[in-house]
Amino acid sequence: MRYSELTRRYFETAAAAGTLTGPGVARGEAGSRAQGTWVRFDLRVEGTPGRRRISAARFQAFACPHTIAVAAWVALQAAGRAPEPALPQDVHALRRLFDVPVENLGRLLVVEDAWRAAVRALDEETEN
Amino acid sequence: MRYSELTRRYFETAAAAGTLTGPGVARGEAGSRAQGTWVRFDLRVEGTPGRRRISAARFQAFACPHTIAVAAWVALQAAGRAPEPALPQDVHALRRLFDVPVENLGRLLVVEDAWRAAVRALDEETEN
Amino acid sequence: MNAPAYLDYASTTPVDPRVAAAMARCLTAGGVFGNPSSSGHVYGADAQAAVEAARAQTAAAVGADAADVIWTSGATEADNLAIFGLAQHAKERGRHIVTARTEHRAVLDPCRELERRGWRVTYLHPDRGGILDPAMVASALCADTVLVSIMHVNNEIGVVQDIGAIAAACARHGGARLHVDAAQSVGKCRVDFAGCGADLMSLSAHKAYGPKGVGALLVSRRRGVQIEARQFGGGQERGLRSGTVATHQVVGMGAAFSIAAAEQEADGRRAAALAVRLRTGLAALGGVRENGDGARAVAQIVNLSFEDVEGESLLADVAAEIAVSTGSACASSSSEASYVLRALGRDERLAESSLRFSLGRFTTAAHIDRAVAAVTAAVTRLRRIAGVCATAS
Amino acid sequence: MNAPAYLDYASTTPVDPRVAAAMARCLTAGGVFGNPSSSGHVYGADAQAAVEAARAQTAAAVGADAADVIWTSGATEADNLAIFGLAQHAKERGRHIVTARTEHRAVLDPCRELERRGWRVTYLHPDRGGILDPAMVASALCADTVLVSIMHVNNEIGVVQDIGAIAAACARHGGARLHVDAAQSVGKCRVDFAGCGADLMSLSAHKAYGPKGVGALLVSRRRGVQIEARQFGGGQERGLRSGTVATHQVVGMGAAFSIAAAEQEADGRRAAALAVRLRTGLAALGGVRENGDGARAVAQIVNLSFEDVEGESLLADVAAEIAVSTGSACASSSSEASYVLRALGRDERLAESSLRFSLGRFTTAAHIDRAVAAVTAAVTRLRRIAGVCATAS
Ligand SMILES: Cc1ncc(COP(=O)(O)O)c(C=O)c1O
Ligand SMILES: Cc1ncc(COP(=O)(O)O)c(C=O)c1O
Repeated sequence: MRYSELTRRYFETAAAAGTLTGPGVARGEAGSRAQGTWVRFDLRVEGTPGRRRISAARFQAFACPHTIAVAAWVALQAAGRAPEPALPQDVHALRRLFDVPVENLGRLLVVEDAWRAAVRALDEETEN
Repeated sequence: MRYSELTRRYFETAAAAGTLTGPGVARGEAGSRAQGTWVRFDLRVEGTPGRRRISAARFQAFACPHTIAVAAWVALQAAGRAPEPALPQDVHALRRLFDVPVENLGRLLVVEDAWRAAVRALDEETEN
Repeated sequence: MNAPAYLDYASTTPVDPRVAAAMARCLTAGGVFGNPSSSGHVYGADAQAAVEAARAQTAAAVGADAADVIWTSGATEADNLAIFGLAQHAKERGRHIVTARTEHRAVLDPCRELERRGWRVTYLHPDRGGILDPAMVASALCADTVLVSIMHVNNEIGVVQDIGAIAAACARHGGARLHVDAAQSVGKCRVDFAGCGADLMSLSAHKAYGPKGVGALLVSRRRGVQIEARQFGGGQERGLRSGTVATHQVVGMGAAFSIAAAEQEADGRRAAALAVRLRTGLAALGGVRENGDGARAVAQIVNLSFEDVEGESLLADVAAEIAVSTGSACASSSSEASYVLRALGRDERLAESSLRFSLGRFTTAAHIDRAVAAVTAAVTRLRRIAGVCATAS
Repeated sequence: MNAPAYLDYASTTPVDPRVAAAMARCLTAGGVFGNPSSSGHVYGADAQAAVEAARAQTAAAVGADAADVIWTSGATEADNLAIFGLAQHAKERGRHIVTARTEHRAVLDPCRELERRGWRVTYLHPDRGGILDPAMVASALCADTVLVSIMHVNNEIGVVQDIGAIAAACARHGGARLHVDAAQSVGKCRVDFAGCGADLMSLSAHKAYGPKGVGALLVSRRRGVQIEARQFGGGQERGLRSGTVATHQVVGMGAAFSIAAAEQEADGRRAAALAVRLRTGLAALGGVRENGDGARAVAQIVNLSFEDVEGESLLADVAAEIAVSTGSACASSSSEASYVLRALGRDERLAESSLRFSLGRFTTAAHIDRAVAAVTAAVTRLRRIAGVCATAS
C-alpha cells in the first residue's frame, strides 16, 4: 500500500491525538474496533452562545493510516472554528485530498459520524 | 546423438569406401535408399578353390554413421580372410562394439545381409 | 535513509551470490546457452548435461531420485500439476480429495476448481496451533479418496506437519496418493522425499536463495506414481511438462538446493537464536500473541499478533524500518484478513494485526534489534492513538 | 579444436549481454530481489515497478497494450493457455478449432488433446512453399468454430503467414477468435498485435536474446477477449496465471524485446546478406533443395535438403564445424522425420537430409564460410560413400 505525502505526514505526526477533560468538553464517537474502524473526537468550546468557537480538539482512532490522517487533520483544523456538524471539507473532497482508495470511503464516513456526534454532544452539553 | 570413439573413427575415415571391378570380383547389396539404409560390398578373391582368400573389399553405403562405421570395419577386416557368410563378429557383438542403440540393430542386419549377398555372389561367380 | 531491514524471506529470498554466479554461466554466448533439447550438437549437449547435473543436485538435497524430478515454473505450477494431474489420472477410481484449510492458495484454488467440476473436497481444520492430527486425516479418507494434499512447512506460521504419520495413514488406506507442498521446507528443515512416504512433492527455488520462476514436482517412480500432463508440446520432462527447459534457472535451483541442504543446520541454529532475540525483545510490549505453535515451527518464521492495534496502520508505521508480511487484508489481493490465521481461530482483528517476521541467511542481530525497536515504537504509538493506555495529552 | 559455429538461433539464442546485465540486477541482495506480489514494503514495490516497466517494454515492442501482457513460462505455456483457455471459455458456443499441419507441437499437441476430449480440429495444408492461403482458412470456418490458431513465422522454414488476411477472414466469420504463435517473430520481422487484428498472441523471450523460461500470452483487452485460467493460486496476472512473477526473467524479456525491436531492421539486413552468401556457397554442390518459399521467409532461417545424402550422417559429419538443426528423426524425440517438411510434400529421405541454418545477431561471414566448407565437404564425401558419383577407388 502506497500513501500520499499528506497522508504519511498526518499519520506519522498524529499531532492532535489524545483526549480532553473538564468543563466545556464534549465527546463523540463512531464505528467500532471489532469492525476495524473506530474514531472519537473530544471538543472544547469557548465563547458566548451564538459566537462559540472550538478552542481545542483531540481525536482517538483505531483505524487505518488514511483514517488516522484524516481524523488528525480534522482535529487540527477545528481550533478556532464554529462547532458545526459539517466537516471543514466534505468526505469526497477529503478522499481526494488524502488520496484514499474509493473502496475505503466508508472509513471517512466514520470520521464524519464521529465529528457530528461530538458536535451534537456539544450542543446537548450547552443545552443542559 | 553421441557416437563412440570407434564409431567416429570408422565413420570419419571410411577407409574402404568405394568399388572394385575386374575378374574375381563379386558384389552384394541389401536395404534401400528409399528406406534410409542401403549397403553394398565388392569383394575380390585370390587363391585356389578350397583355399581362397579375400584380397580386397570395398563398401558403399547410404546410411547412418553407425552403419557406415560397421560396414567400413567389416570391409577392412575382410582382407586376408576366407569368404564366409558369417561376419567376423556377429551383429550383437558389433552392436556392443560400436555402441549402437538397440533400436538401430535392424540397420546392422542390413550390413550382414549385404555381406552375405556378396559372399553368395562370389560363390556363384566361382561356380560359373 | 537506510533501506528497511528485510525480514520477509518466506515471501522470497535474494539469490545467493554463488547461485547467481552459476546462473550467469548459462546465459551469454560464452556460456552454456544452448537449448537442452537440441541433442544434435555440442551446445545442446552441454546444456543437457548442465540440466541433468542440476536435477541430480536437486534430487540429492531432498532425498529423491533424479528421475523423480519434473521441472516446473515454480511451486504454483507444481501444485497445480500434482492436483489436476493426479485427479485426471485417477478420475475413474474416485473423485474425493482431502486437504487442509491452512494450505497455500496454490493448493486450495485448484481444489476449488475441481469442486466446480464435480469433485468432492474435504478441508480439514488444524488445531489452534496449526497442527493437523494424522488421525483426523485418516478418518477423512473415504473409499473414493484418490489424493491427500498436505503441506510440510506452513508459509504463514511455519509449523511443520507430521508428513510421515500422514503418509502412513494414506498407506493404510491403500488408494490415496499423498502430495506434499514443500515450497517452504528446503533450507529450513530436512526434506526426505523417499523416506517420508509421499508420492508427489512440490518445490520452489526462490524460497531457498534460488531464482524465481523455477521449481519442481517430484513424482515418485519407485512408488509407481502416475499423473496426466497438463502442458503439451515438445515432450520434455518425460512428456509430463513440455516447454524448453530454462538451463540457467534449473542450474540455479540445483546450486541453491545443494547449498541449502549443506547449510541448513548452521542456518537453522543462527535463525533460532535470532528468533529468541525477537520474541524476547517484543514480549515487553504485552498483548503479543504467537500465531501457530512455535514449538512445532521452523525457526525462520515468527508470526505475532498485537492486541489493540489496527493491522494496516501497524504495517505502515514499521514499513520504513522493516520489510515484513502481514495478515492484514490491505496487503493481499483479497479483502479478507489471513485465512490461515482465521483457521486457527484468531478473530478478524487479531488476524489483521499480525506480522510475519521471516528470517534468513543474511539476517543479523542488528536487523532484529531494528525490528524490535520499530515494532515497539509503532505498537506503543498506535495504542496511544487508539486510547488503549489513554492519558490526556 | 574450435567450438562449432553456432547456426541454431531458431532453437535458442544466447542472452544479449545487455539483457544479462539487466537480469543480474534483479537477483542478489543488493538488487531488485523482492517478490512483486509483496506490496506491503519497498522491496516488493520496487520489484513490481520493474515488472511493470518490463511489461510496458514488451508491449511496445509488439504493438500491444501493457494490459494485454500475461507473463508465462514461455511460448509453450502461452500456446497451451491460449488454446485450452479459449476452448474452455467458449465451449458452449462451439467446439471446432482450425489450425495448420505446420504449426509447432505446442499448438498441435493441445489441439490433439482437445480432440480426445471431444473437440473437432481442422488441420489445414499449406502449399509446397509452406504458405497458407487465407481463403482456405476462411472456407474452413464453420458455425461452431471458436478458435483459429496460426503461427506467424514458422520455426523450421521461416515462412511468414499473412496474419492480417487471416484475421480479416476471422472477422468476417464473426465468432472465431484468432491466436497467433509468434514465438519466432520478434527481432526477425515486425510484430503489430493491435494492428494485425489478432485476439491472442504467444511470445517467447529465448528466441530473441532473452532468457529461457519466460514468455507471454497477449490477450487483447481492446477486443474484449476472454479466456479461462489454467493455473490457480495467488491470483497474479489478472487471475489468468497464478504464480510468483520472476522479476529477473520478465525484466530480461522486456530488455531483449526492446533491443530486438530497435535493431530488427539492421539485424535483418545483415542476416539477408549472410543468407545469400550461404545459399550461393552451397549451390555449387548441386542437388540442393530449398525447403519453404524463401521469398516469403525471414532472412534468418534457411532450410535446405541435400539429395543423395543420409540425414543423420550429414549431421554427424558437420557437427564438429557447425551447430545446426536437422529434419532428421535422430535429433528429435519422435521416430519420424520433420512433419513440417513432410507437410510441404517432401519425401521422407529429403526431409531427413535437411539442415536448418538459423542465423542471428552474432553470426559473421566467417561462420557462414565455415558452414559452406563443412557442408560441401560432408555432402561430397557422403555422396561418394553412397556411390552417387562413384568411381572405383
Ligand atoms: C507453501 C507455498 N506453496 C506454494 C507457493 C507458490 O510458490 P511459487 O512462488 O514458486 O509459485 C508458495 C510461495 O508463494 C508457498 O509458500
Ligand atoms: C513456433 C514456436 N512455438 C512455440 C515454441 C515453444 O516456445 P518455448 O520454448 O518458449 O516454450 C517454439 C520454440 O521452441 C517455437 O518455435
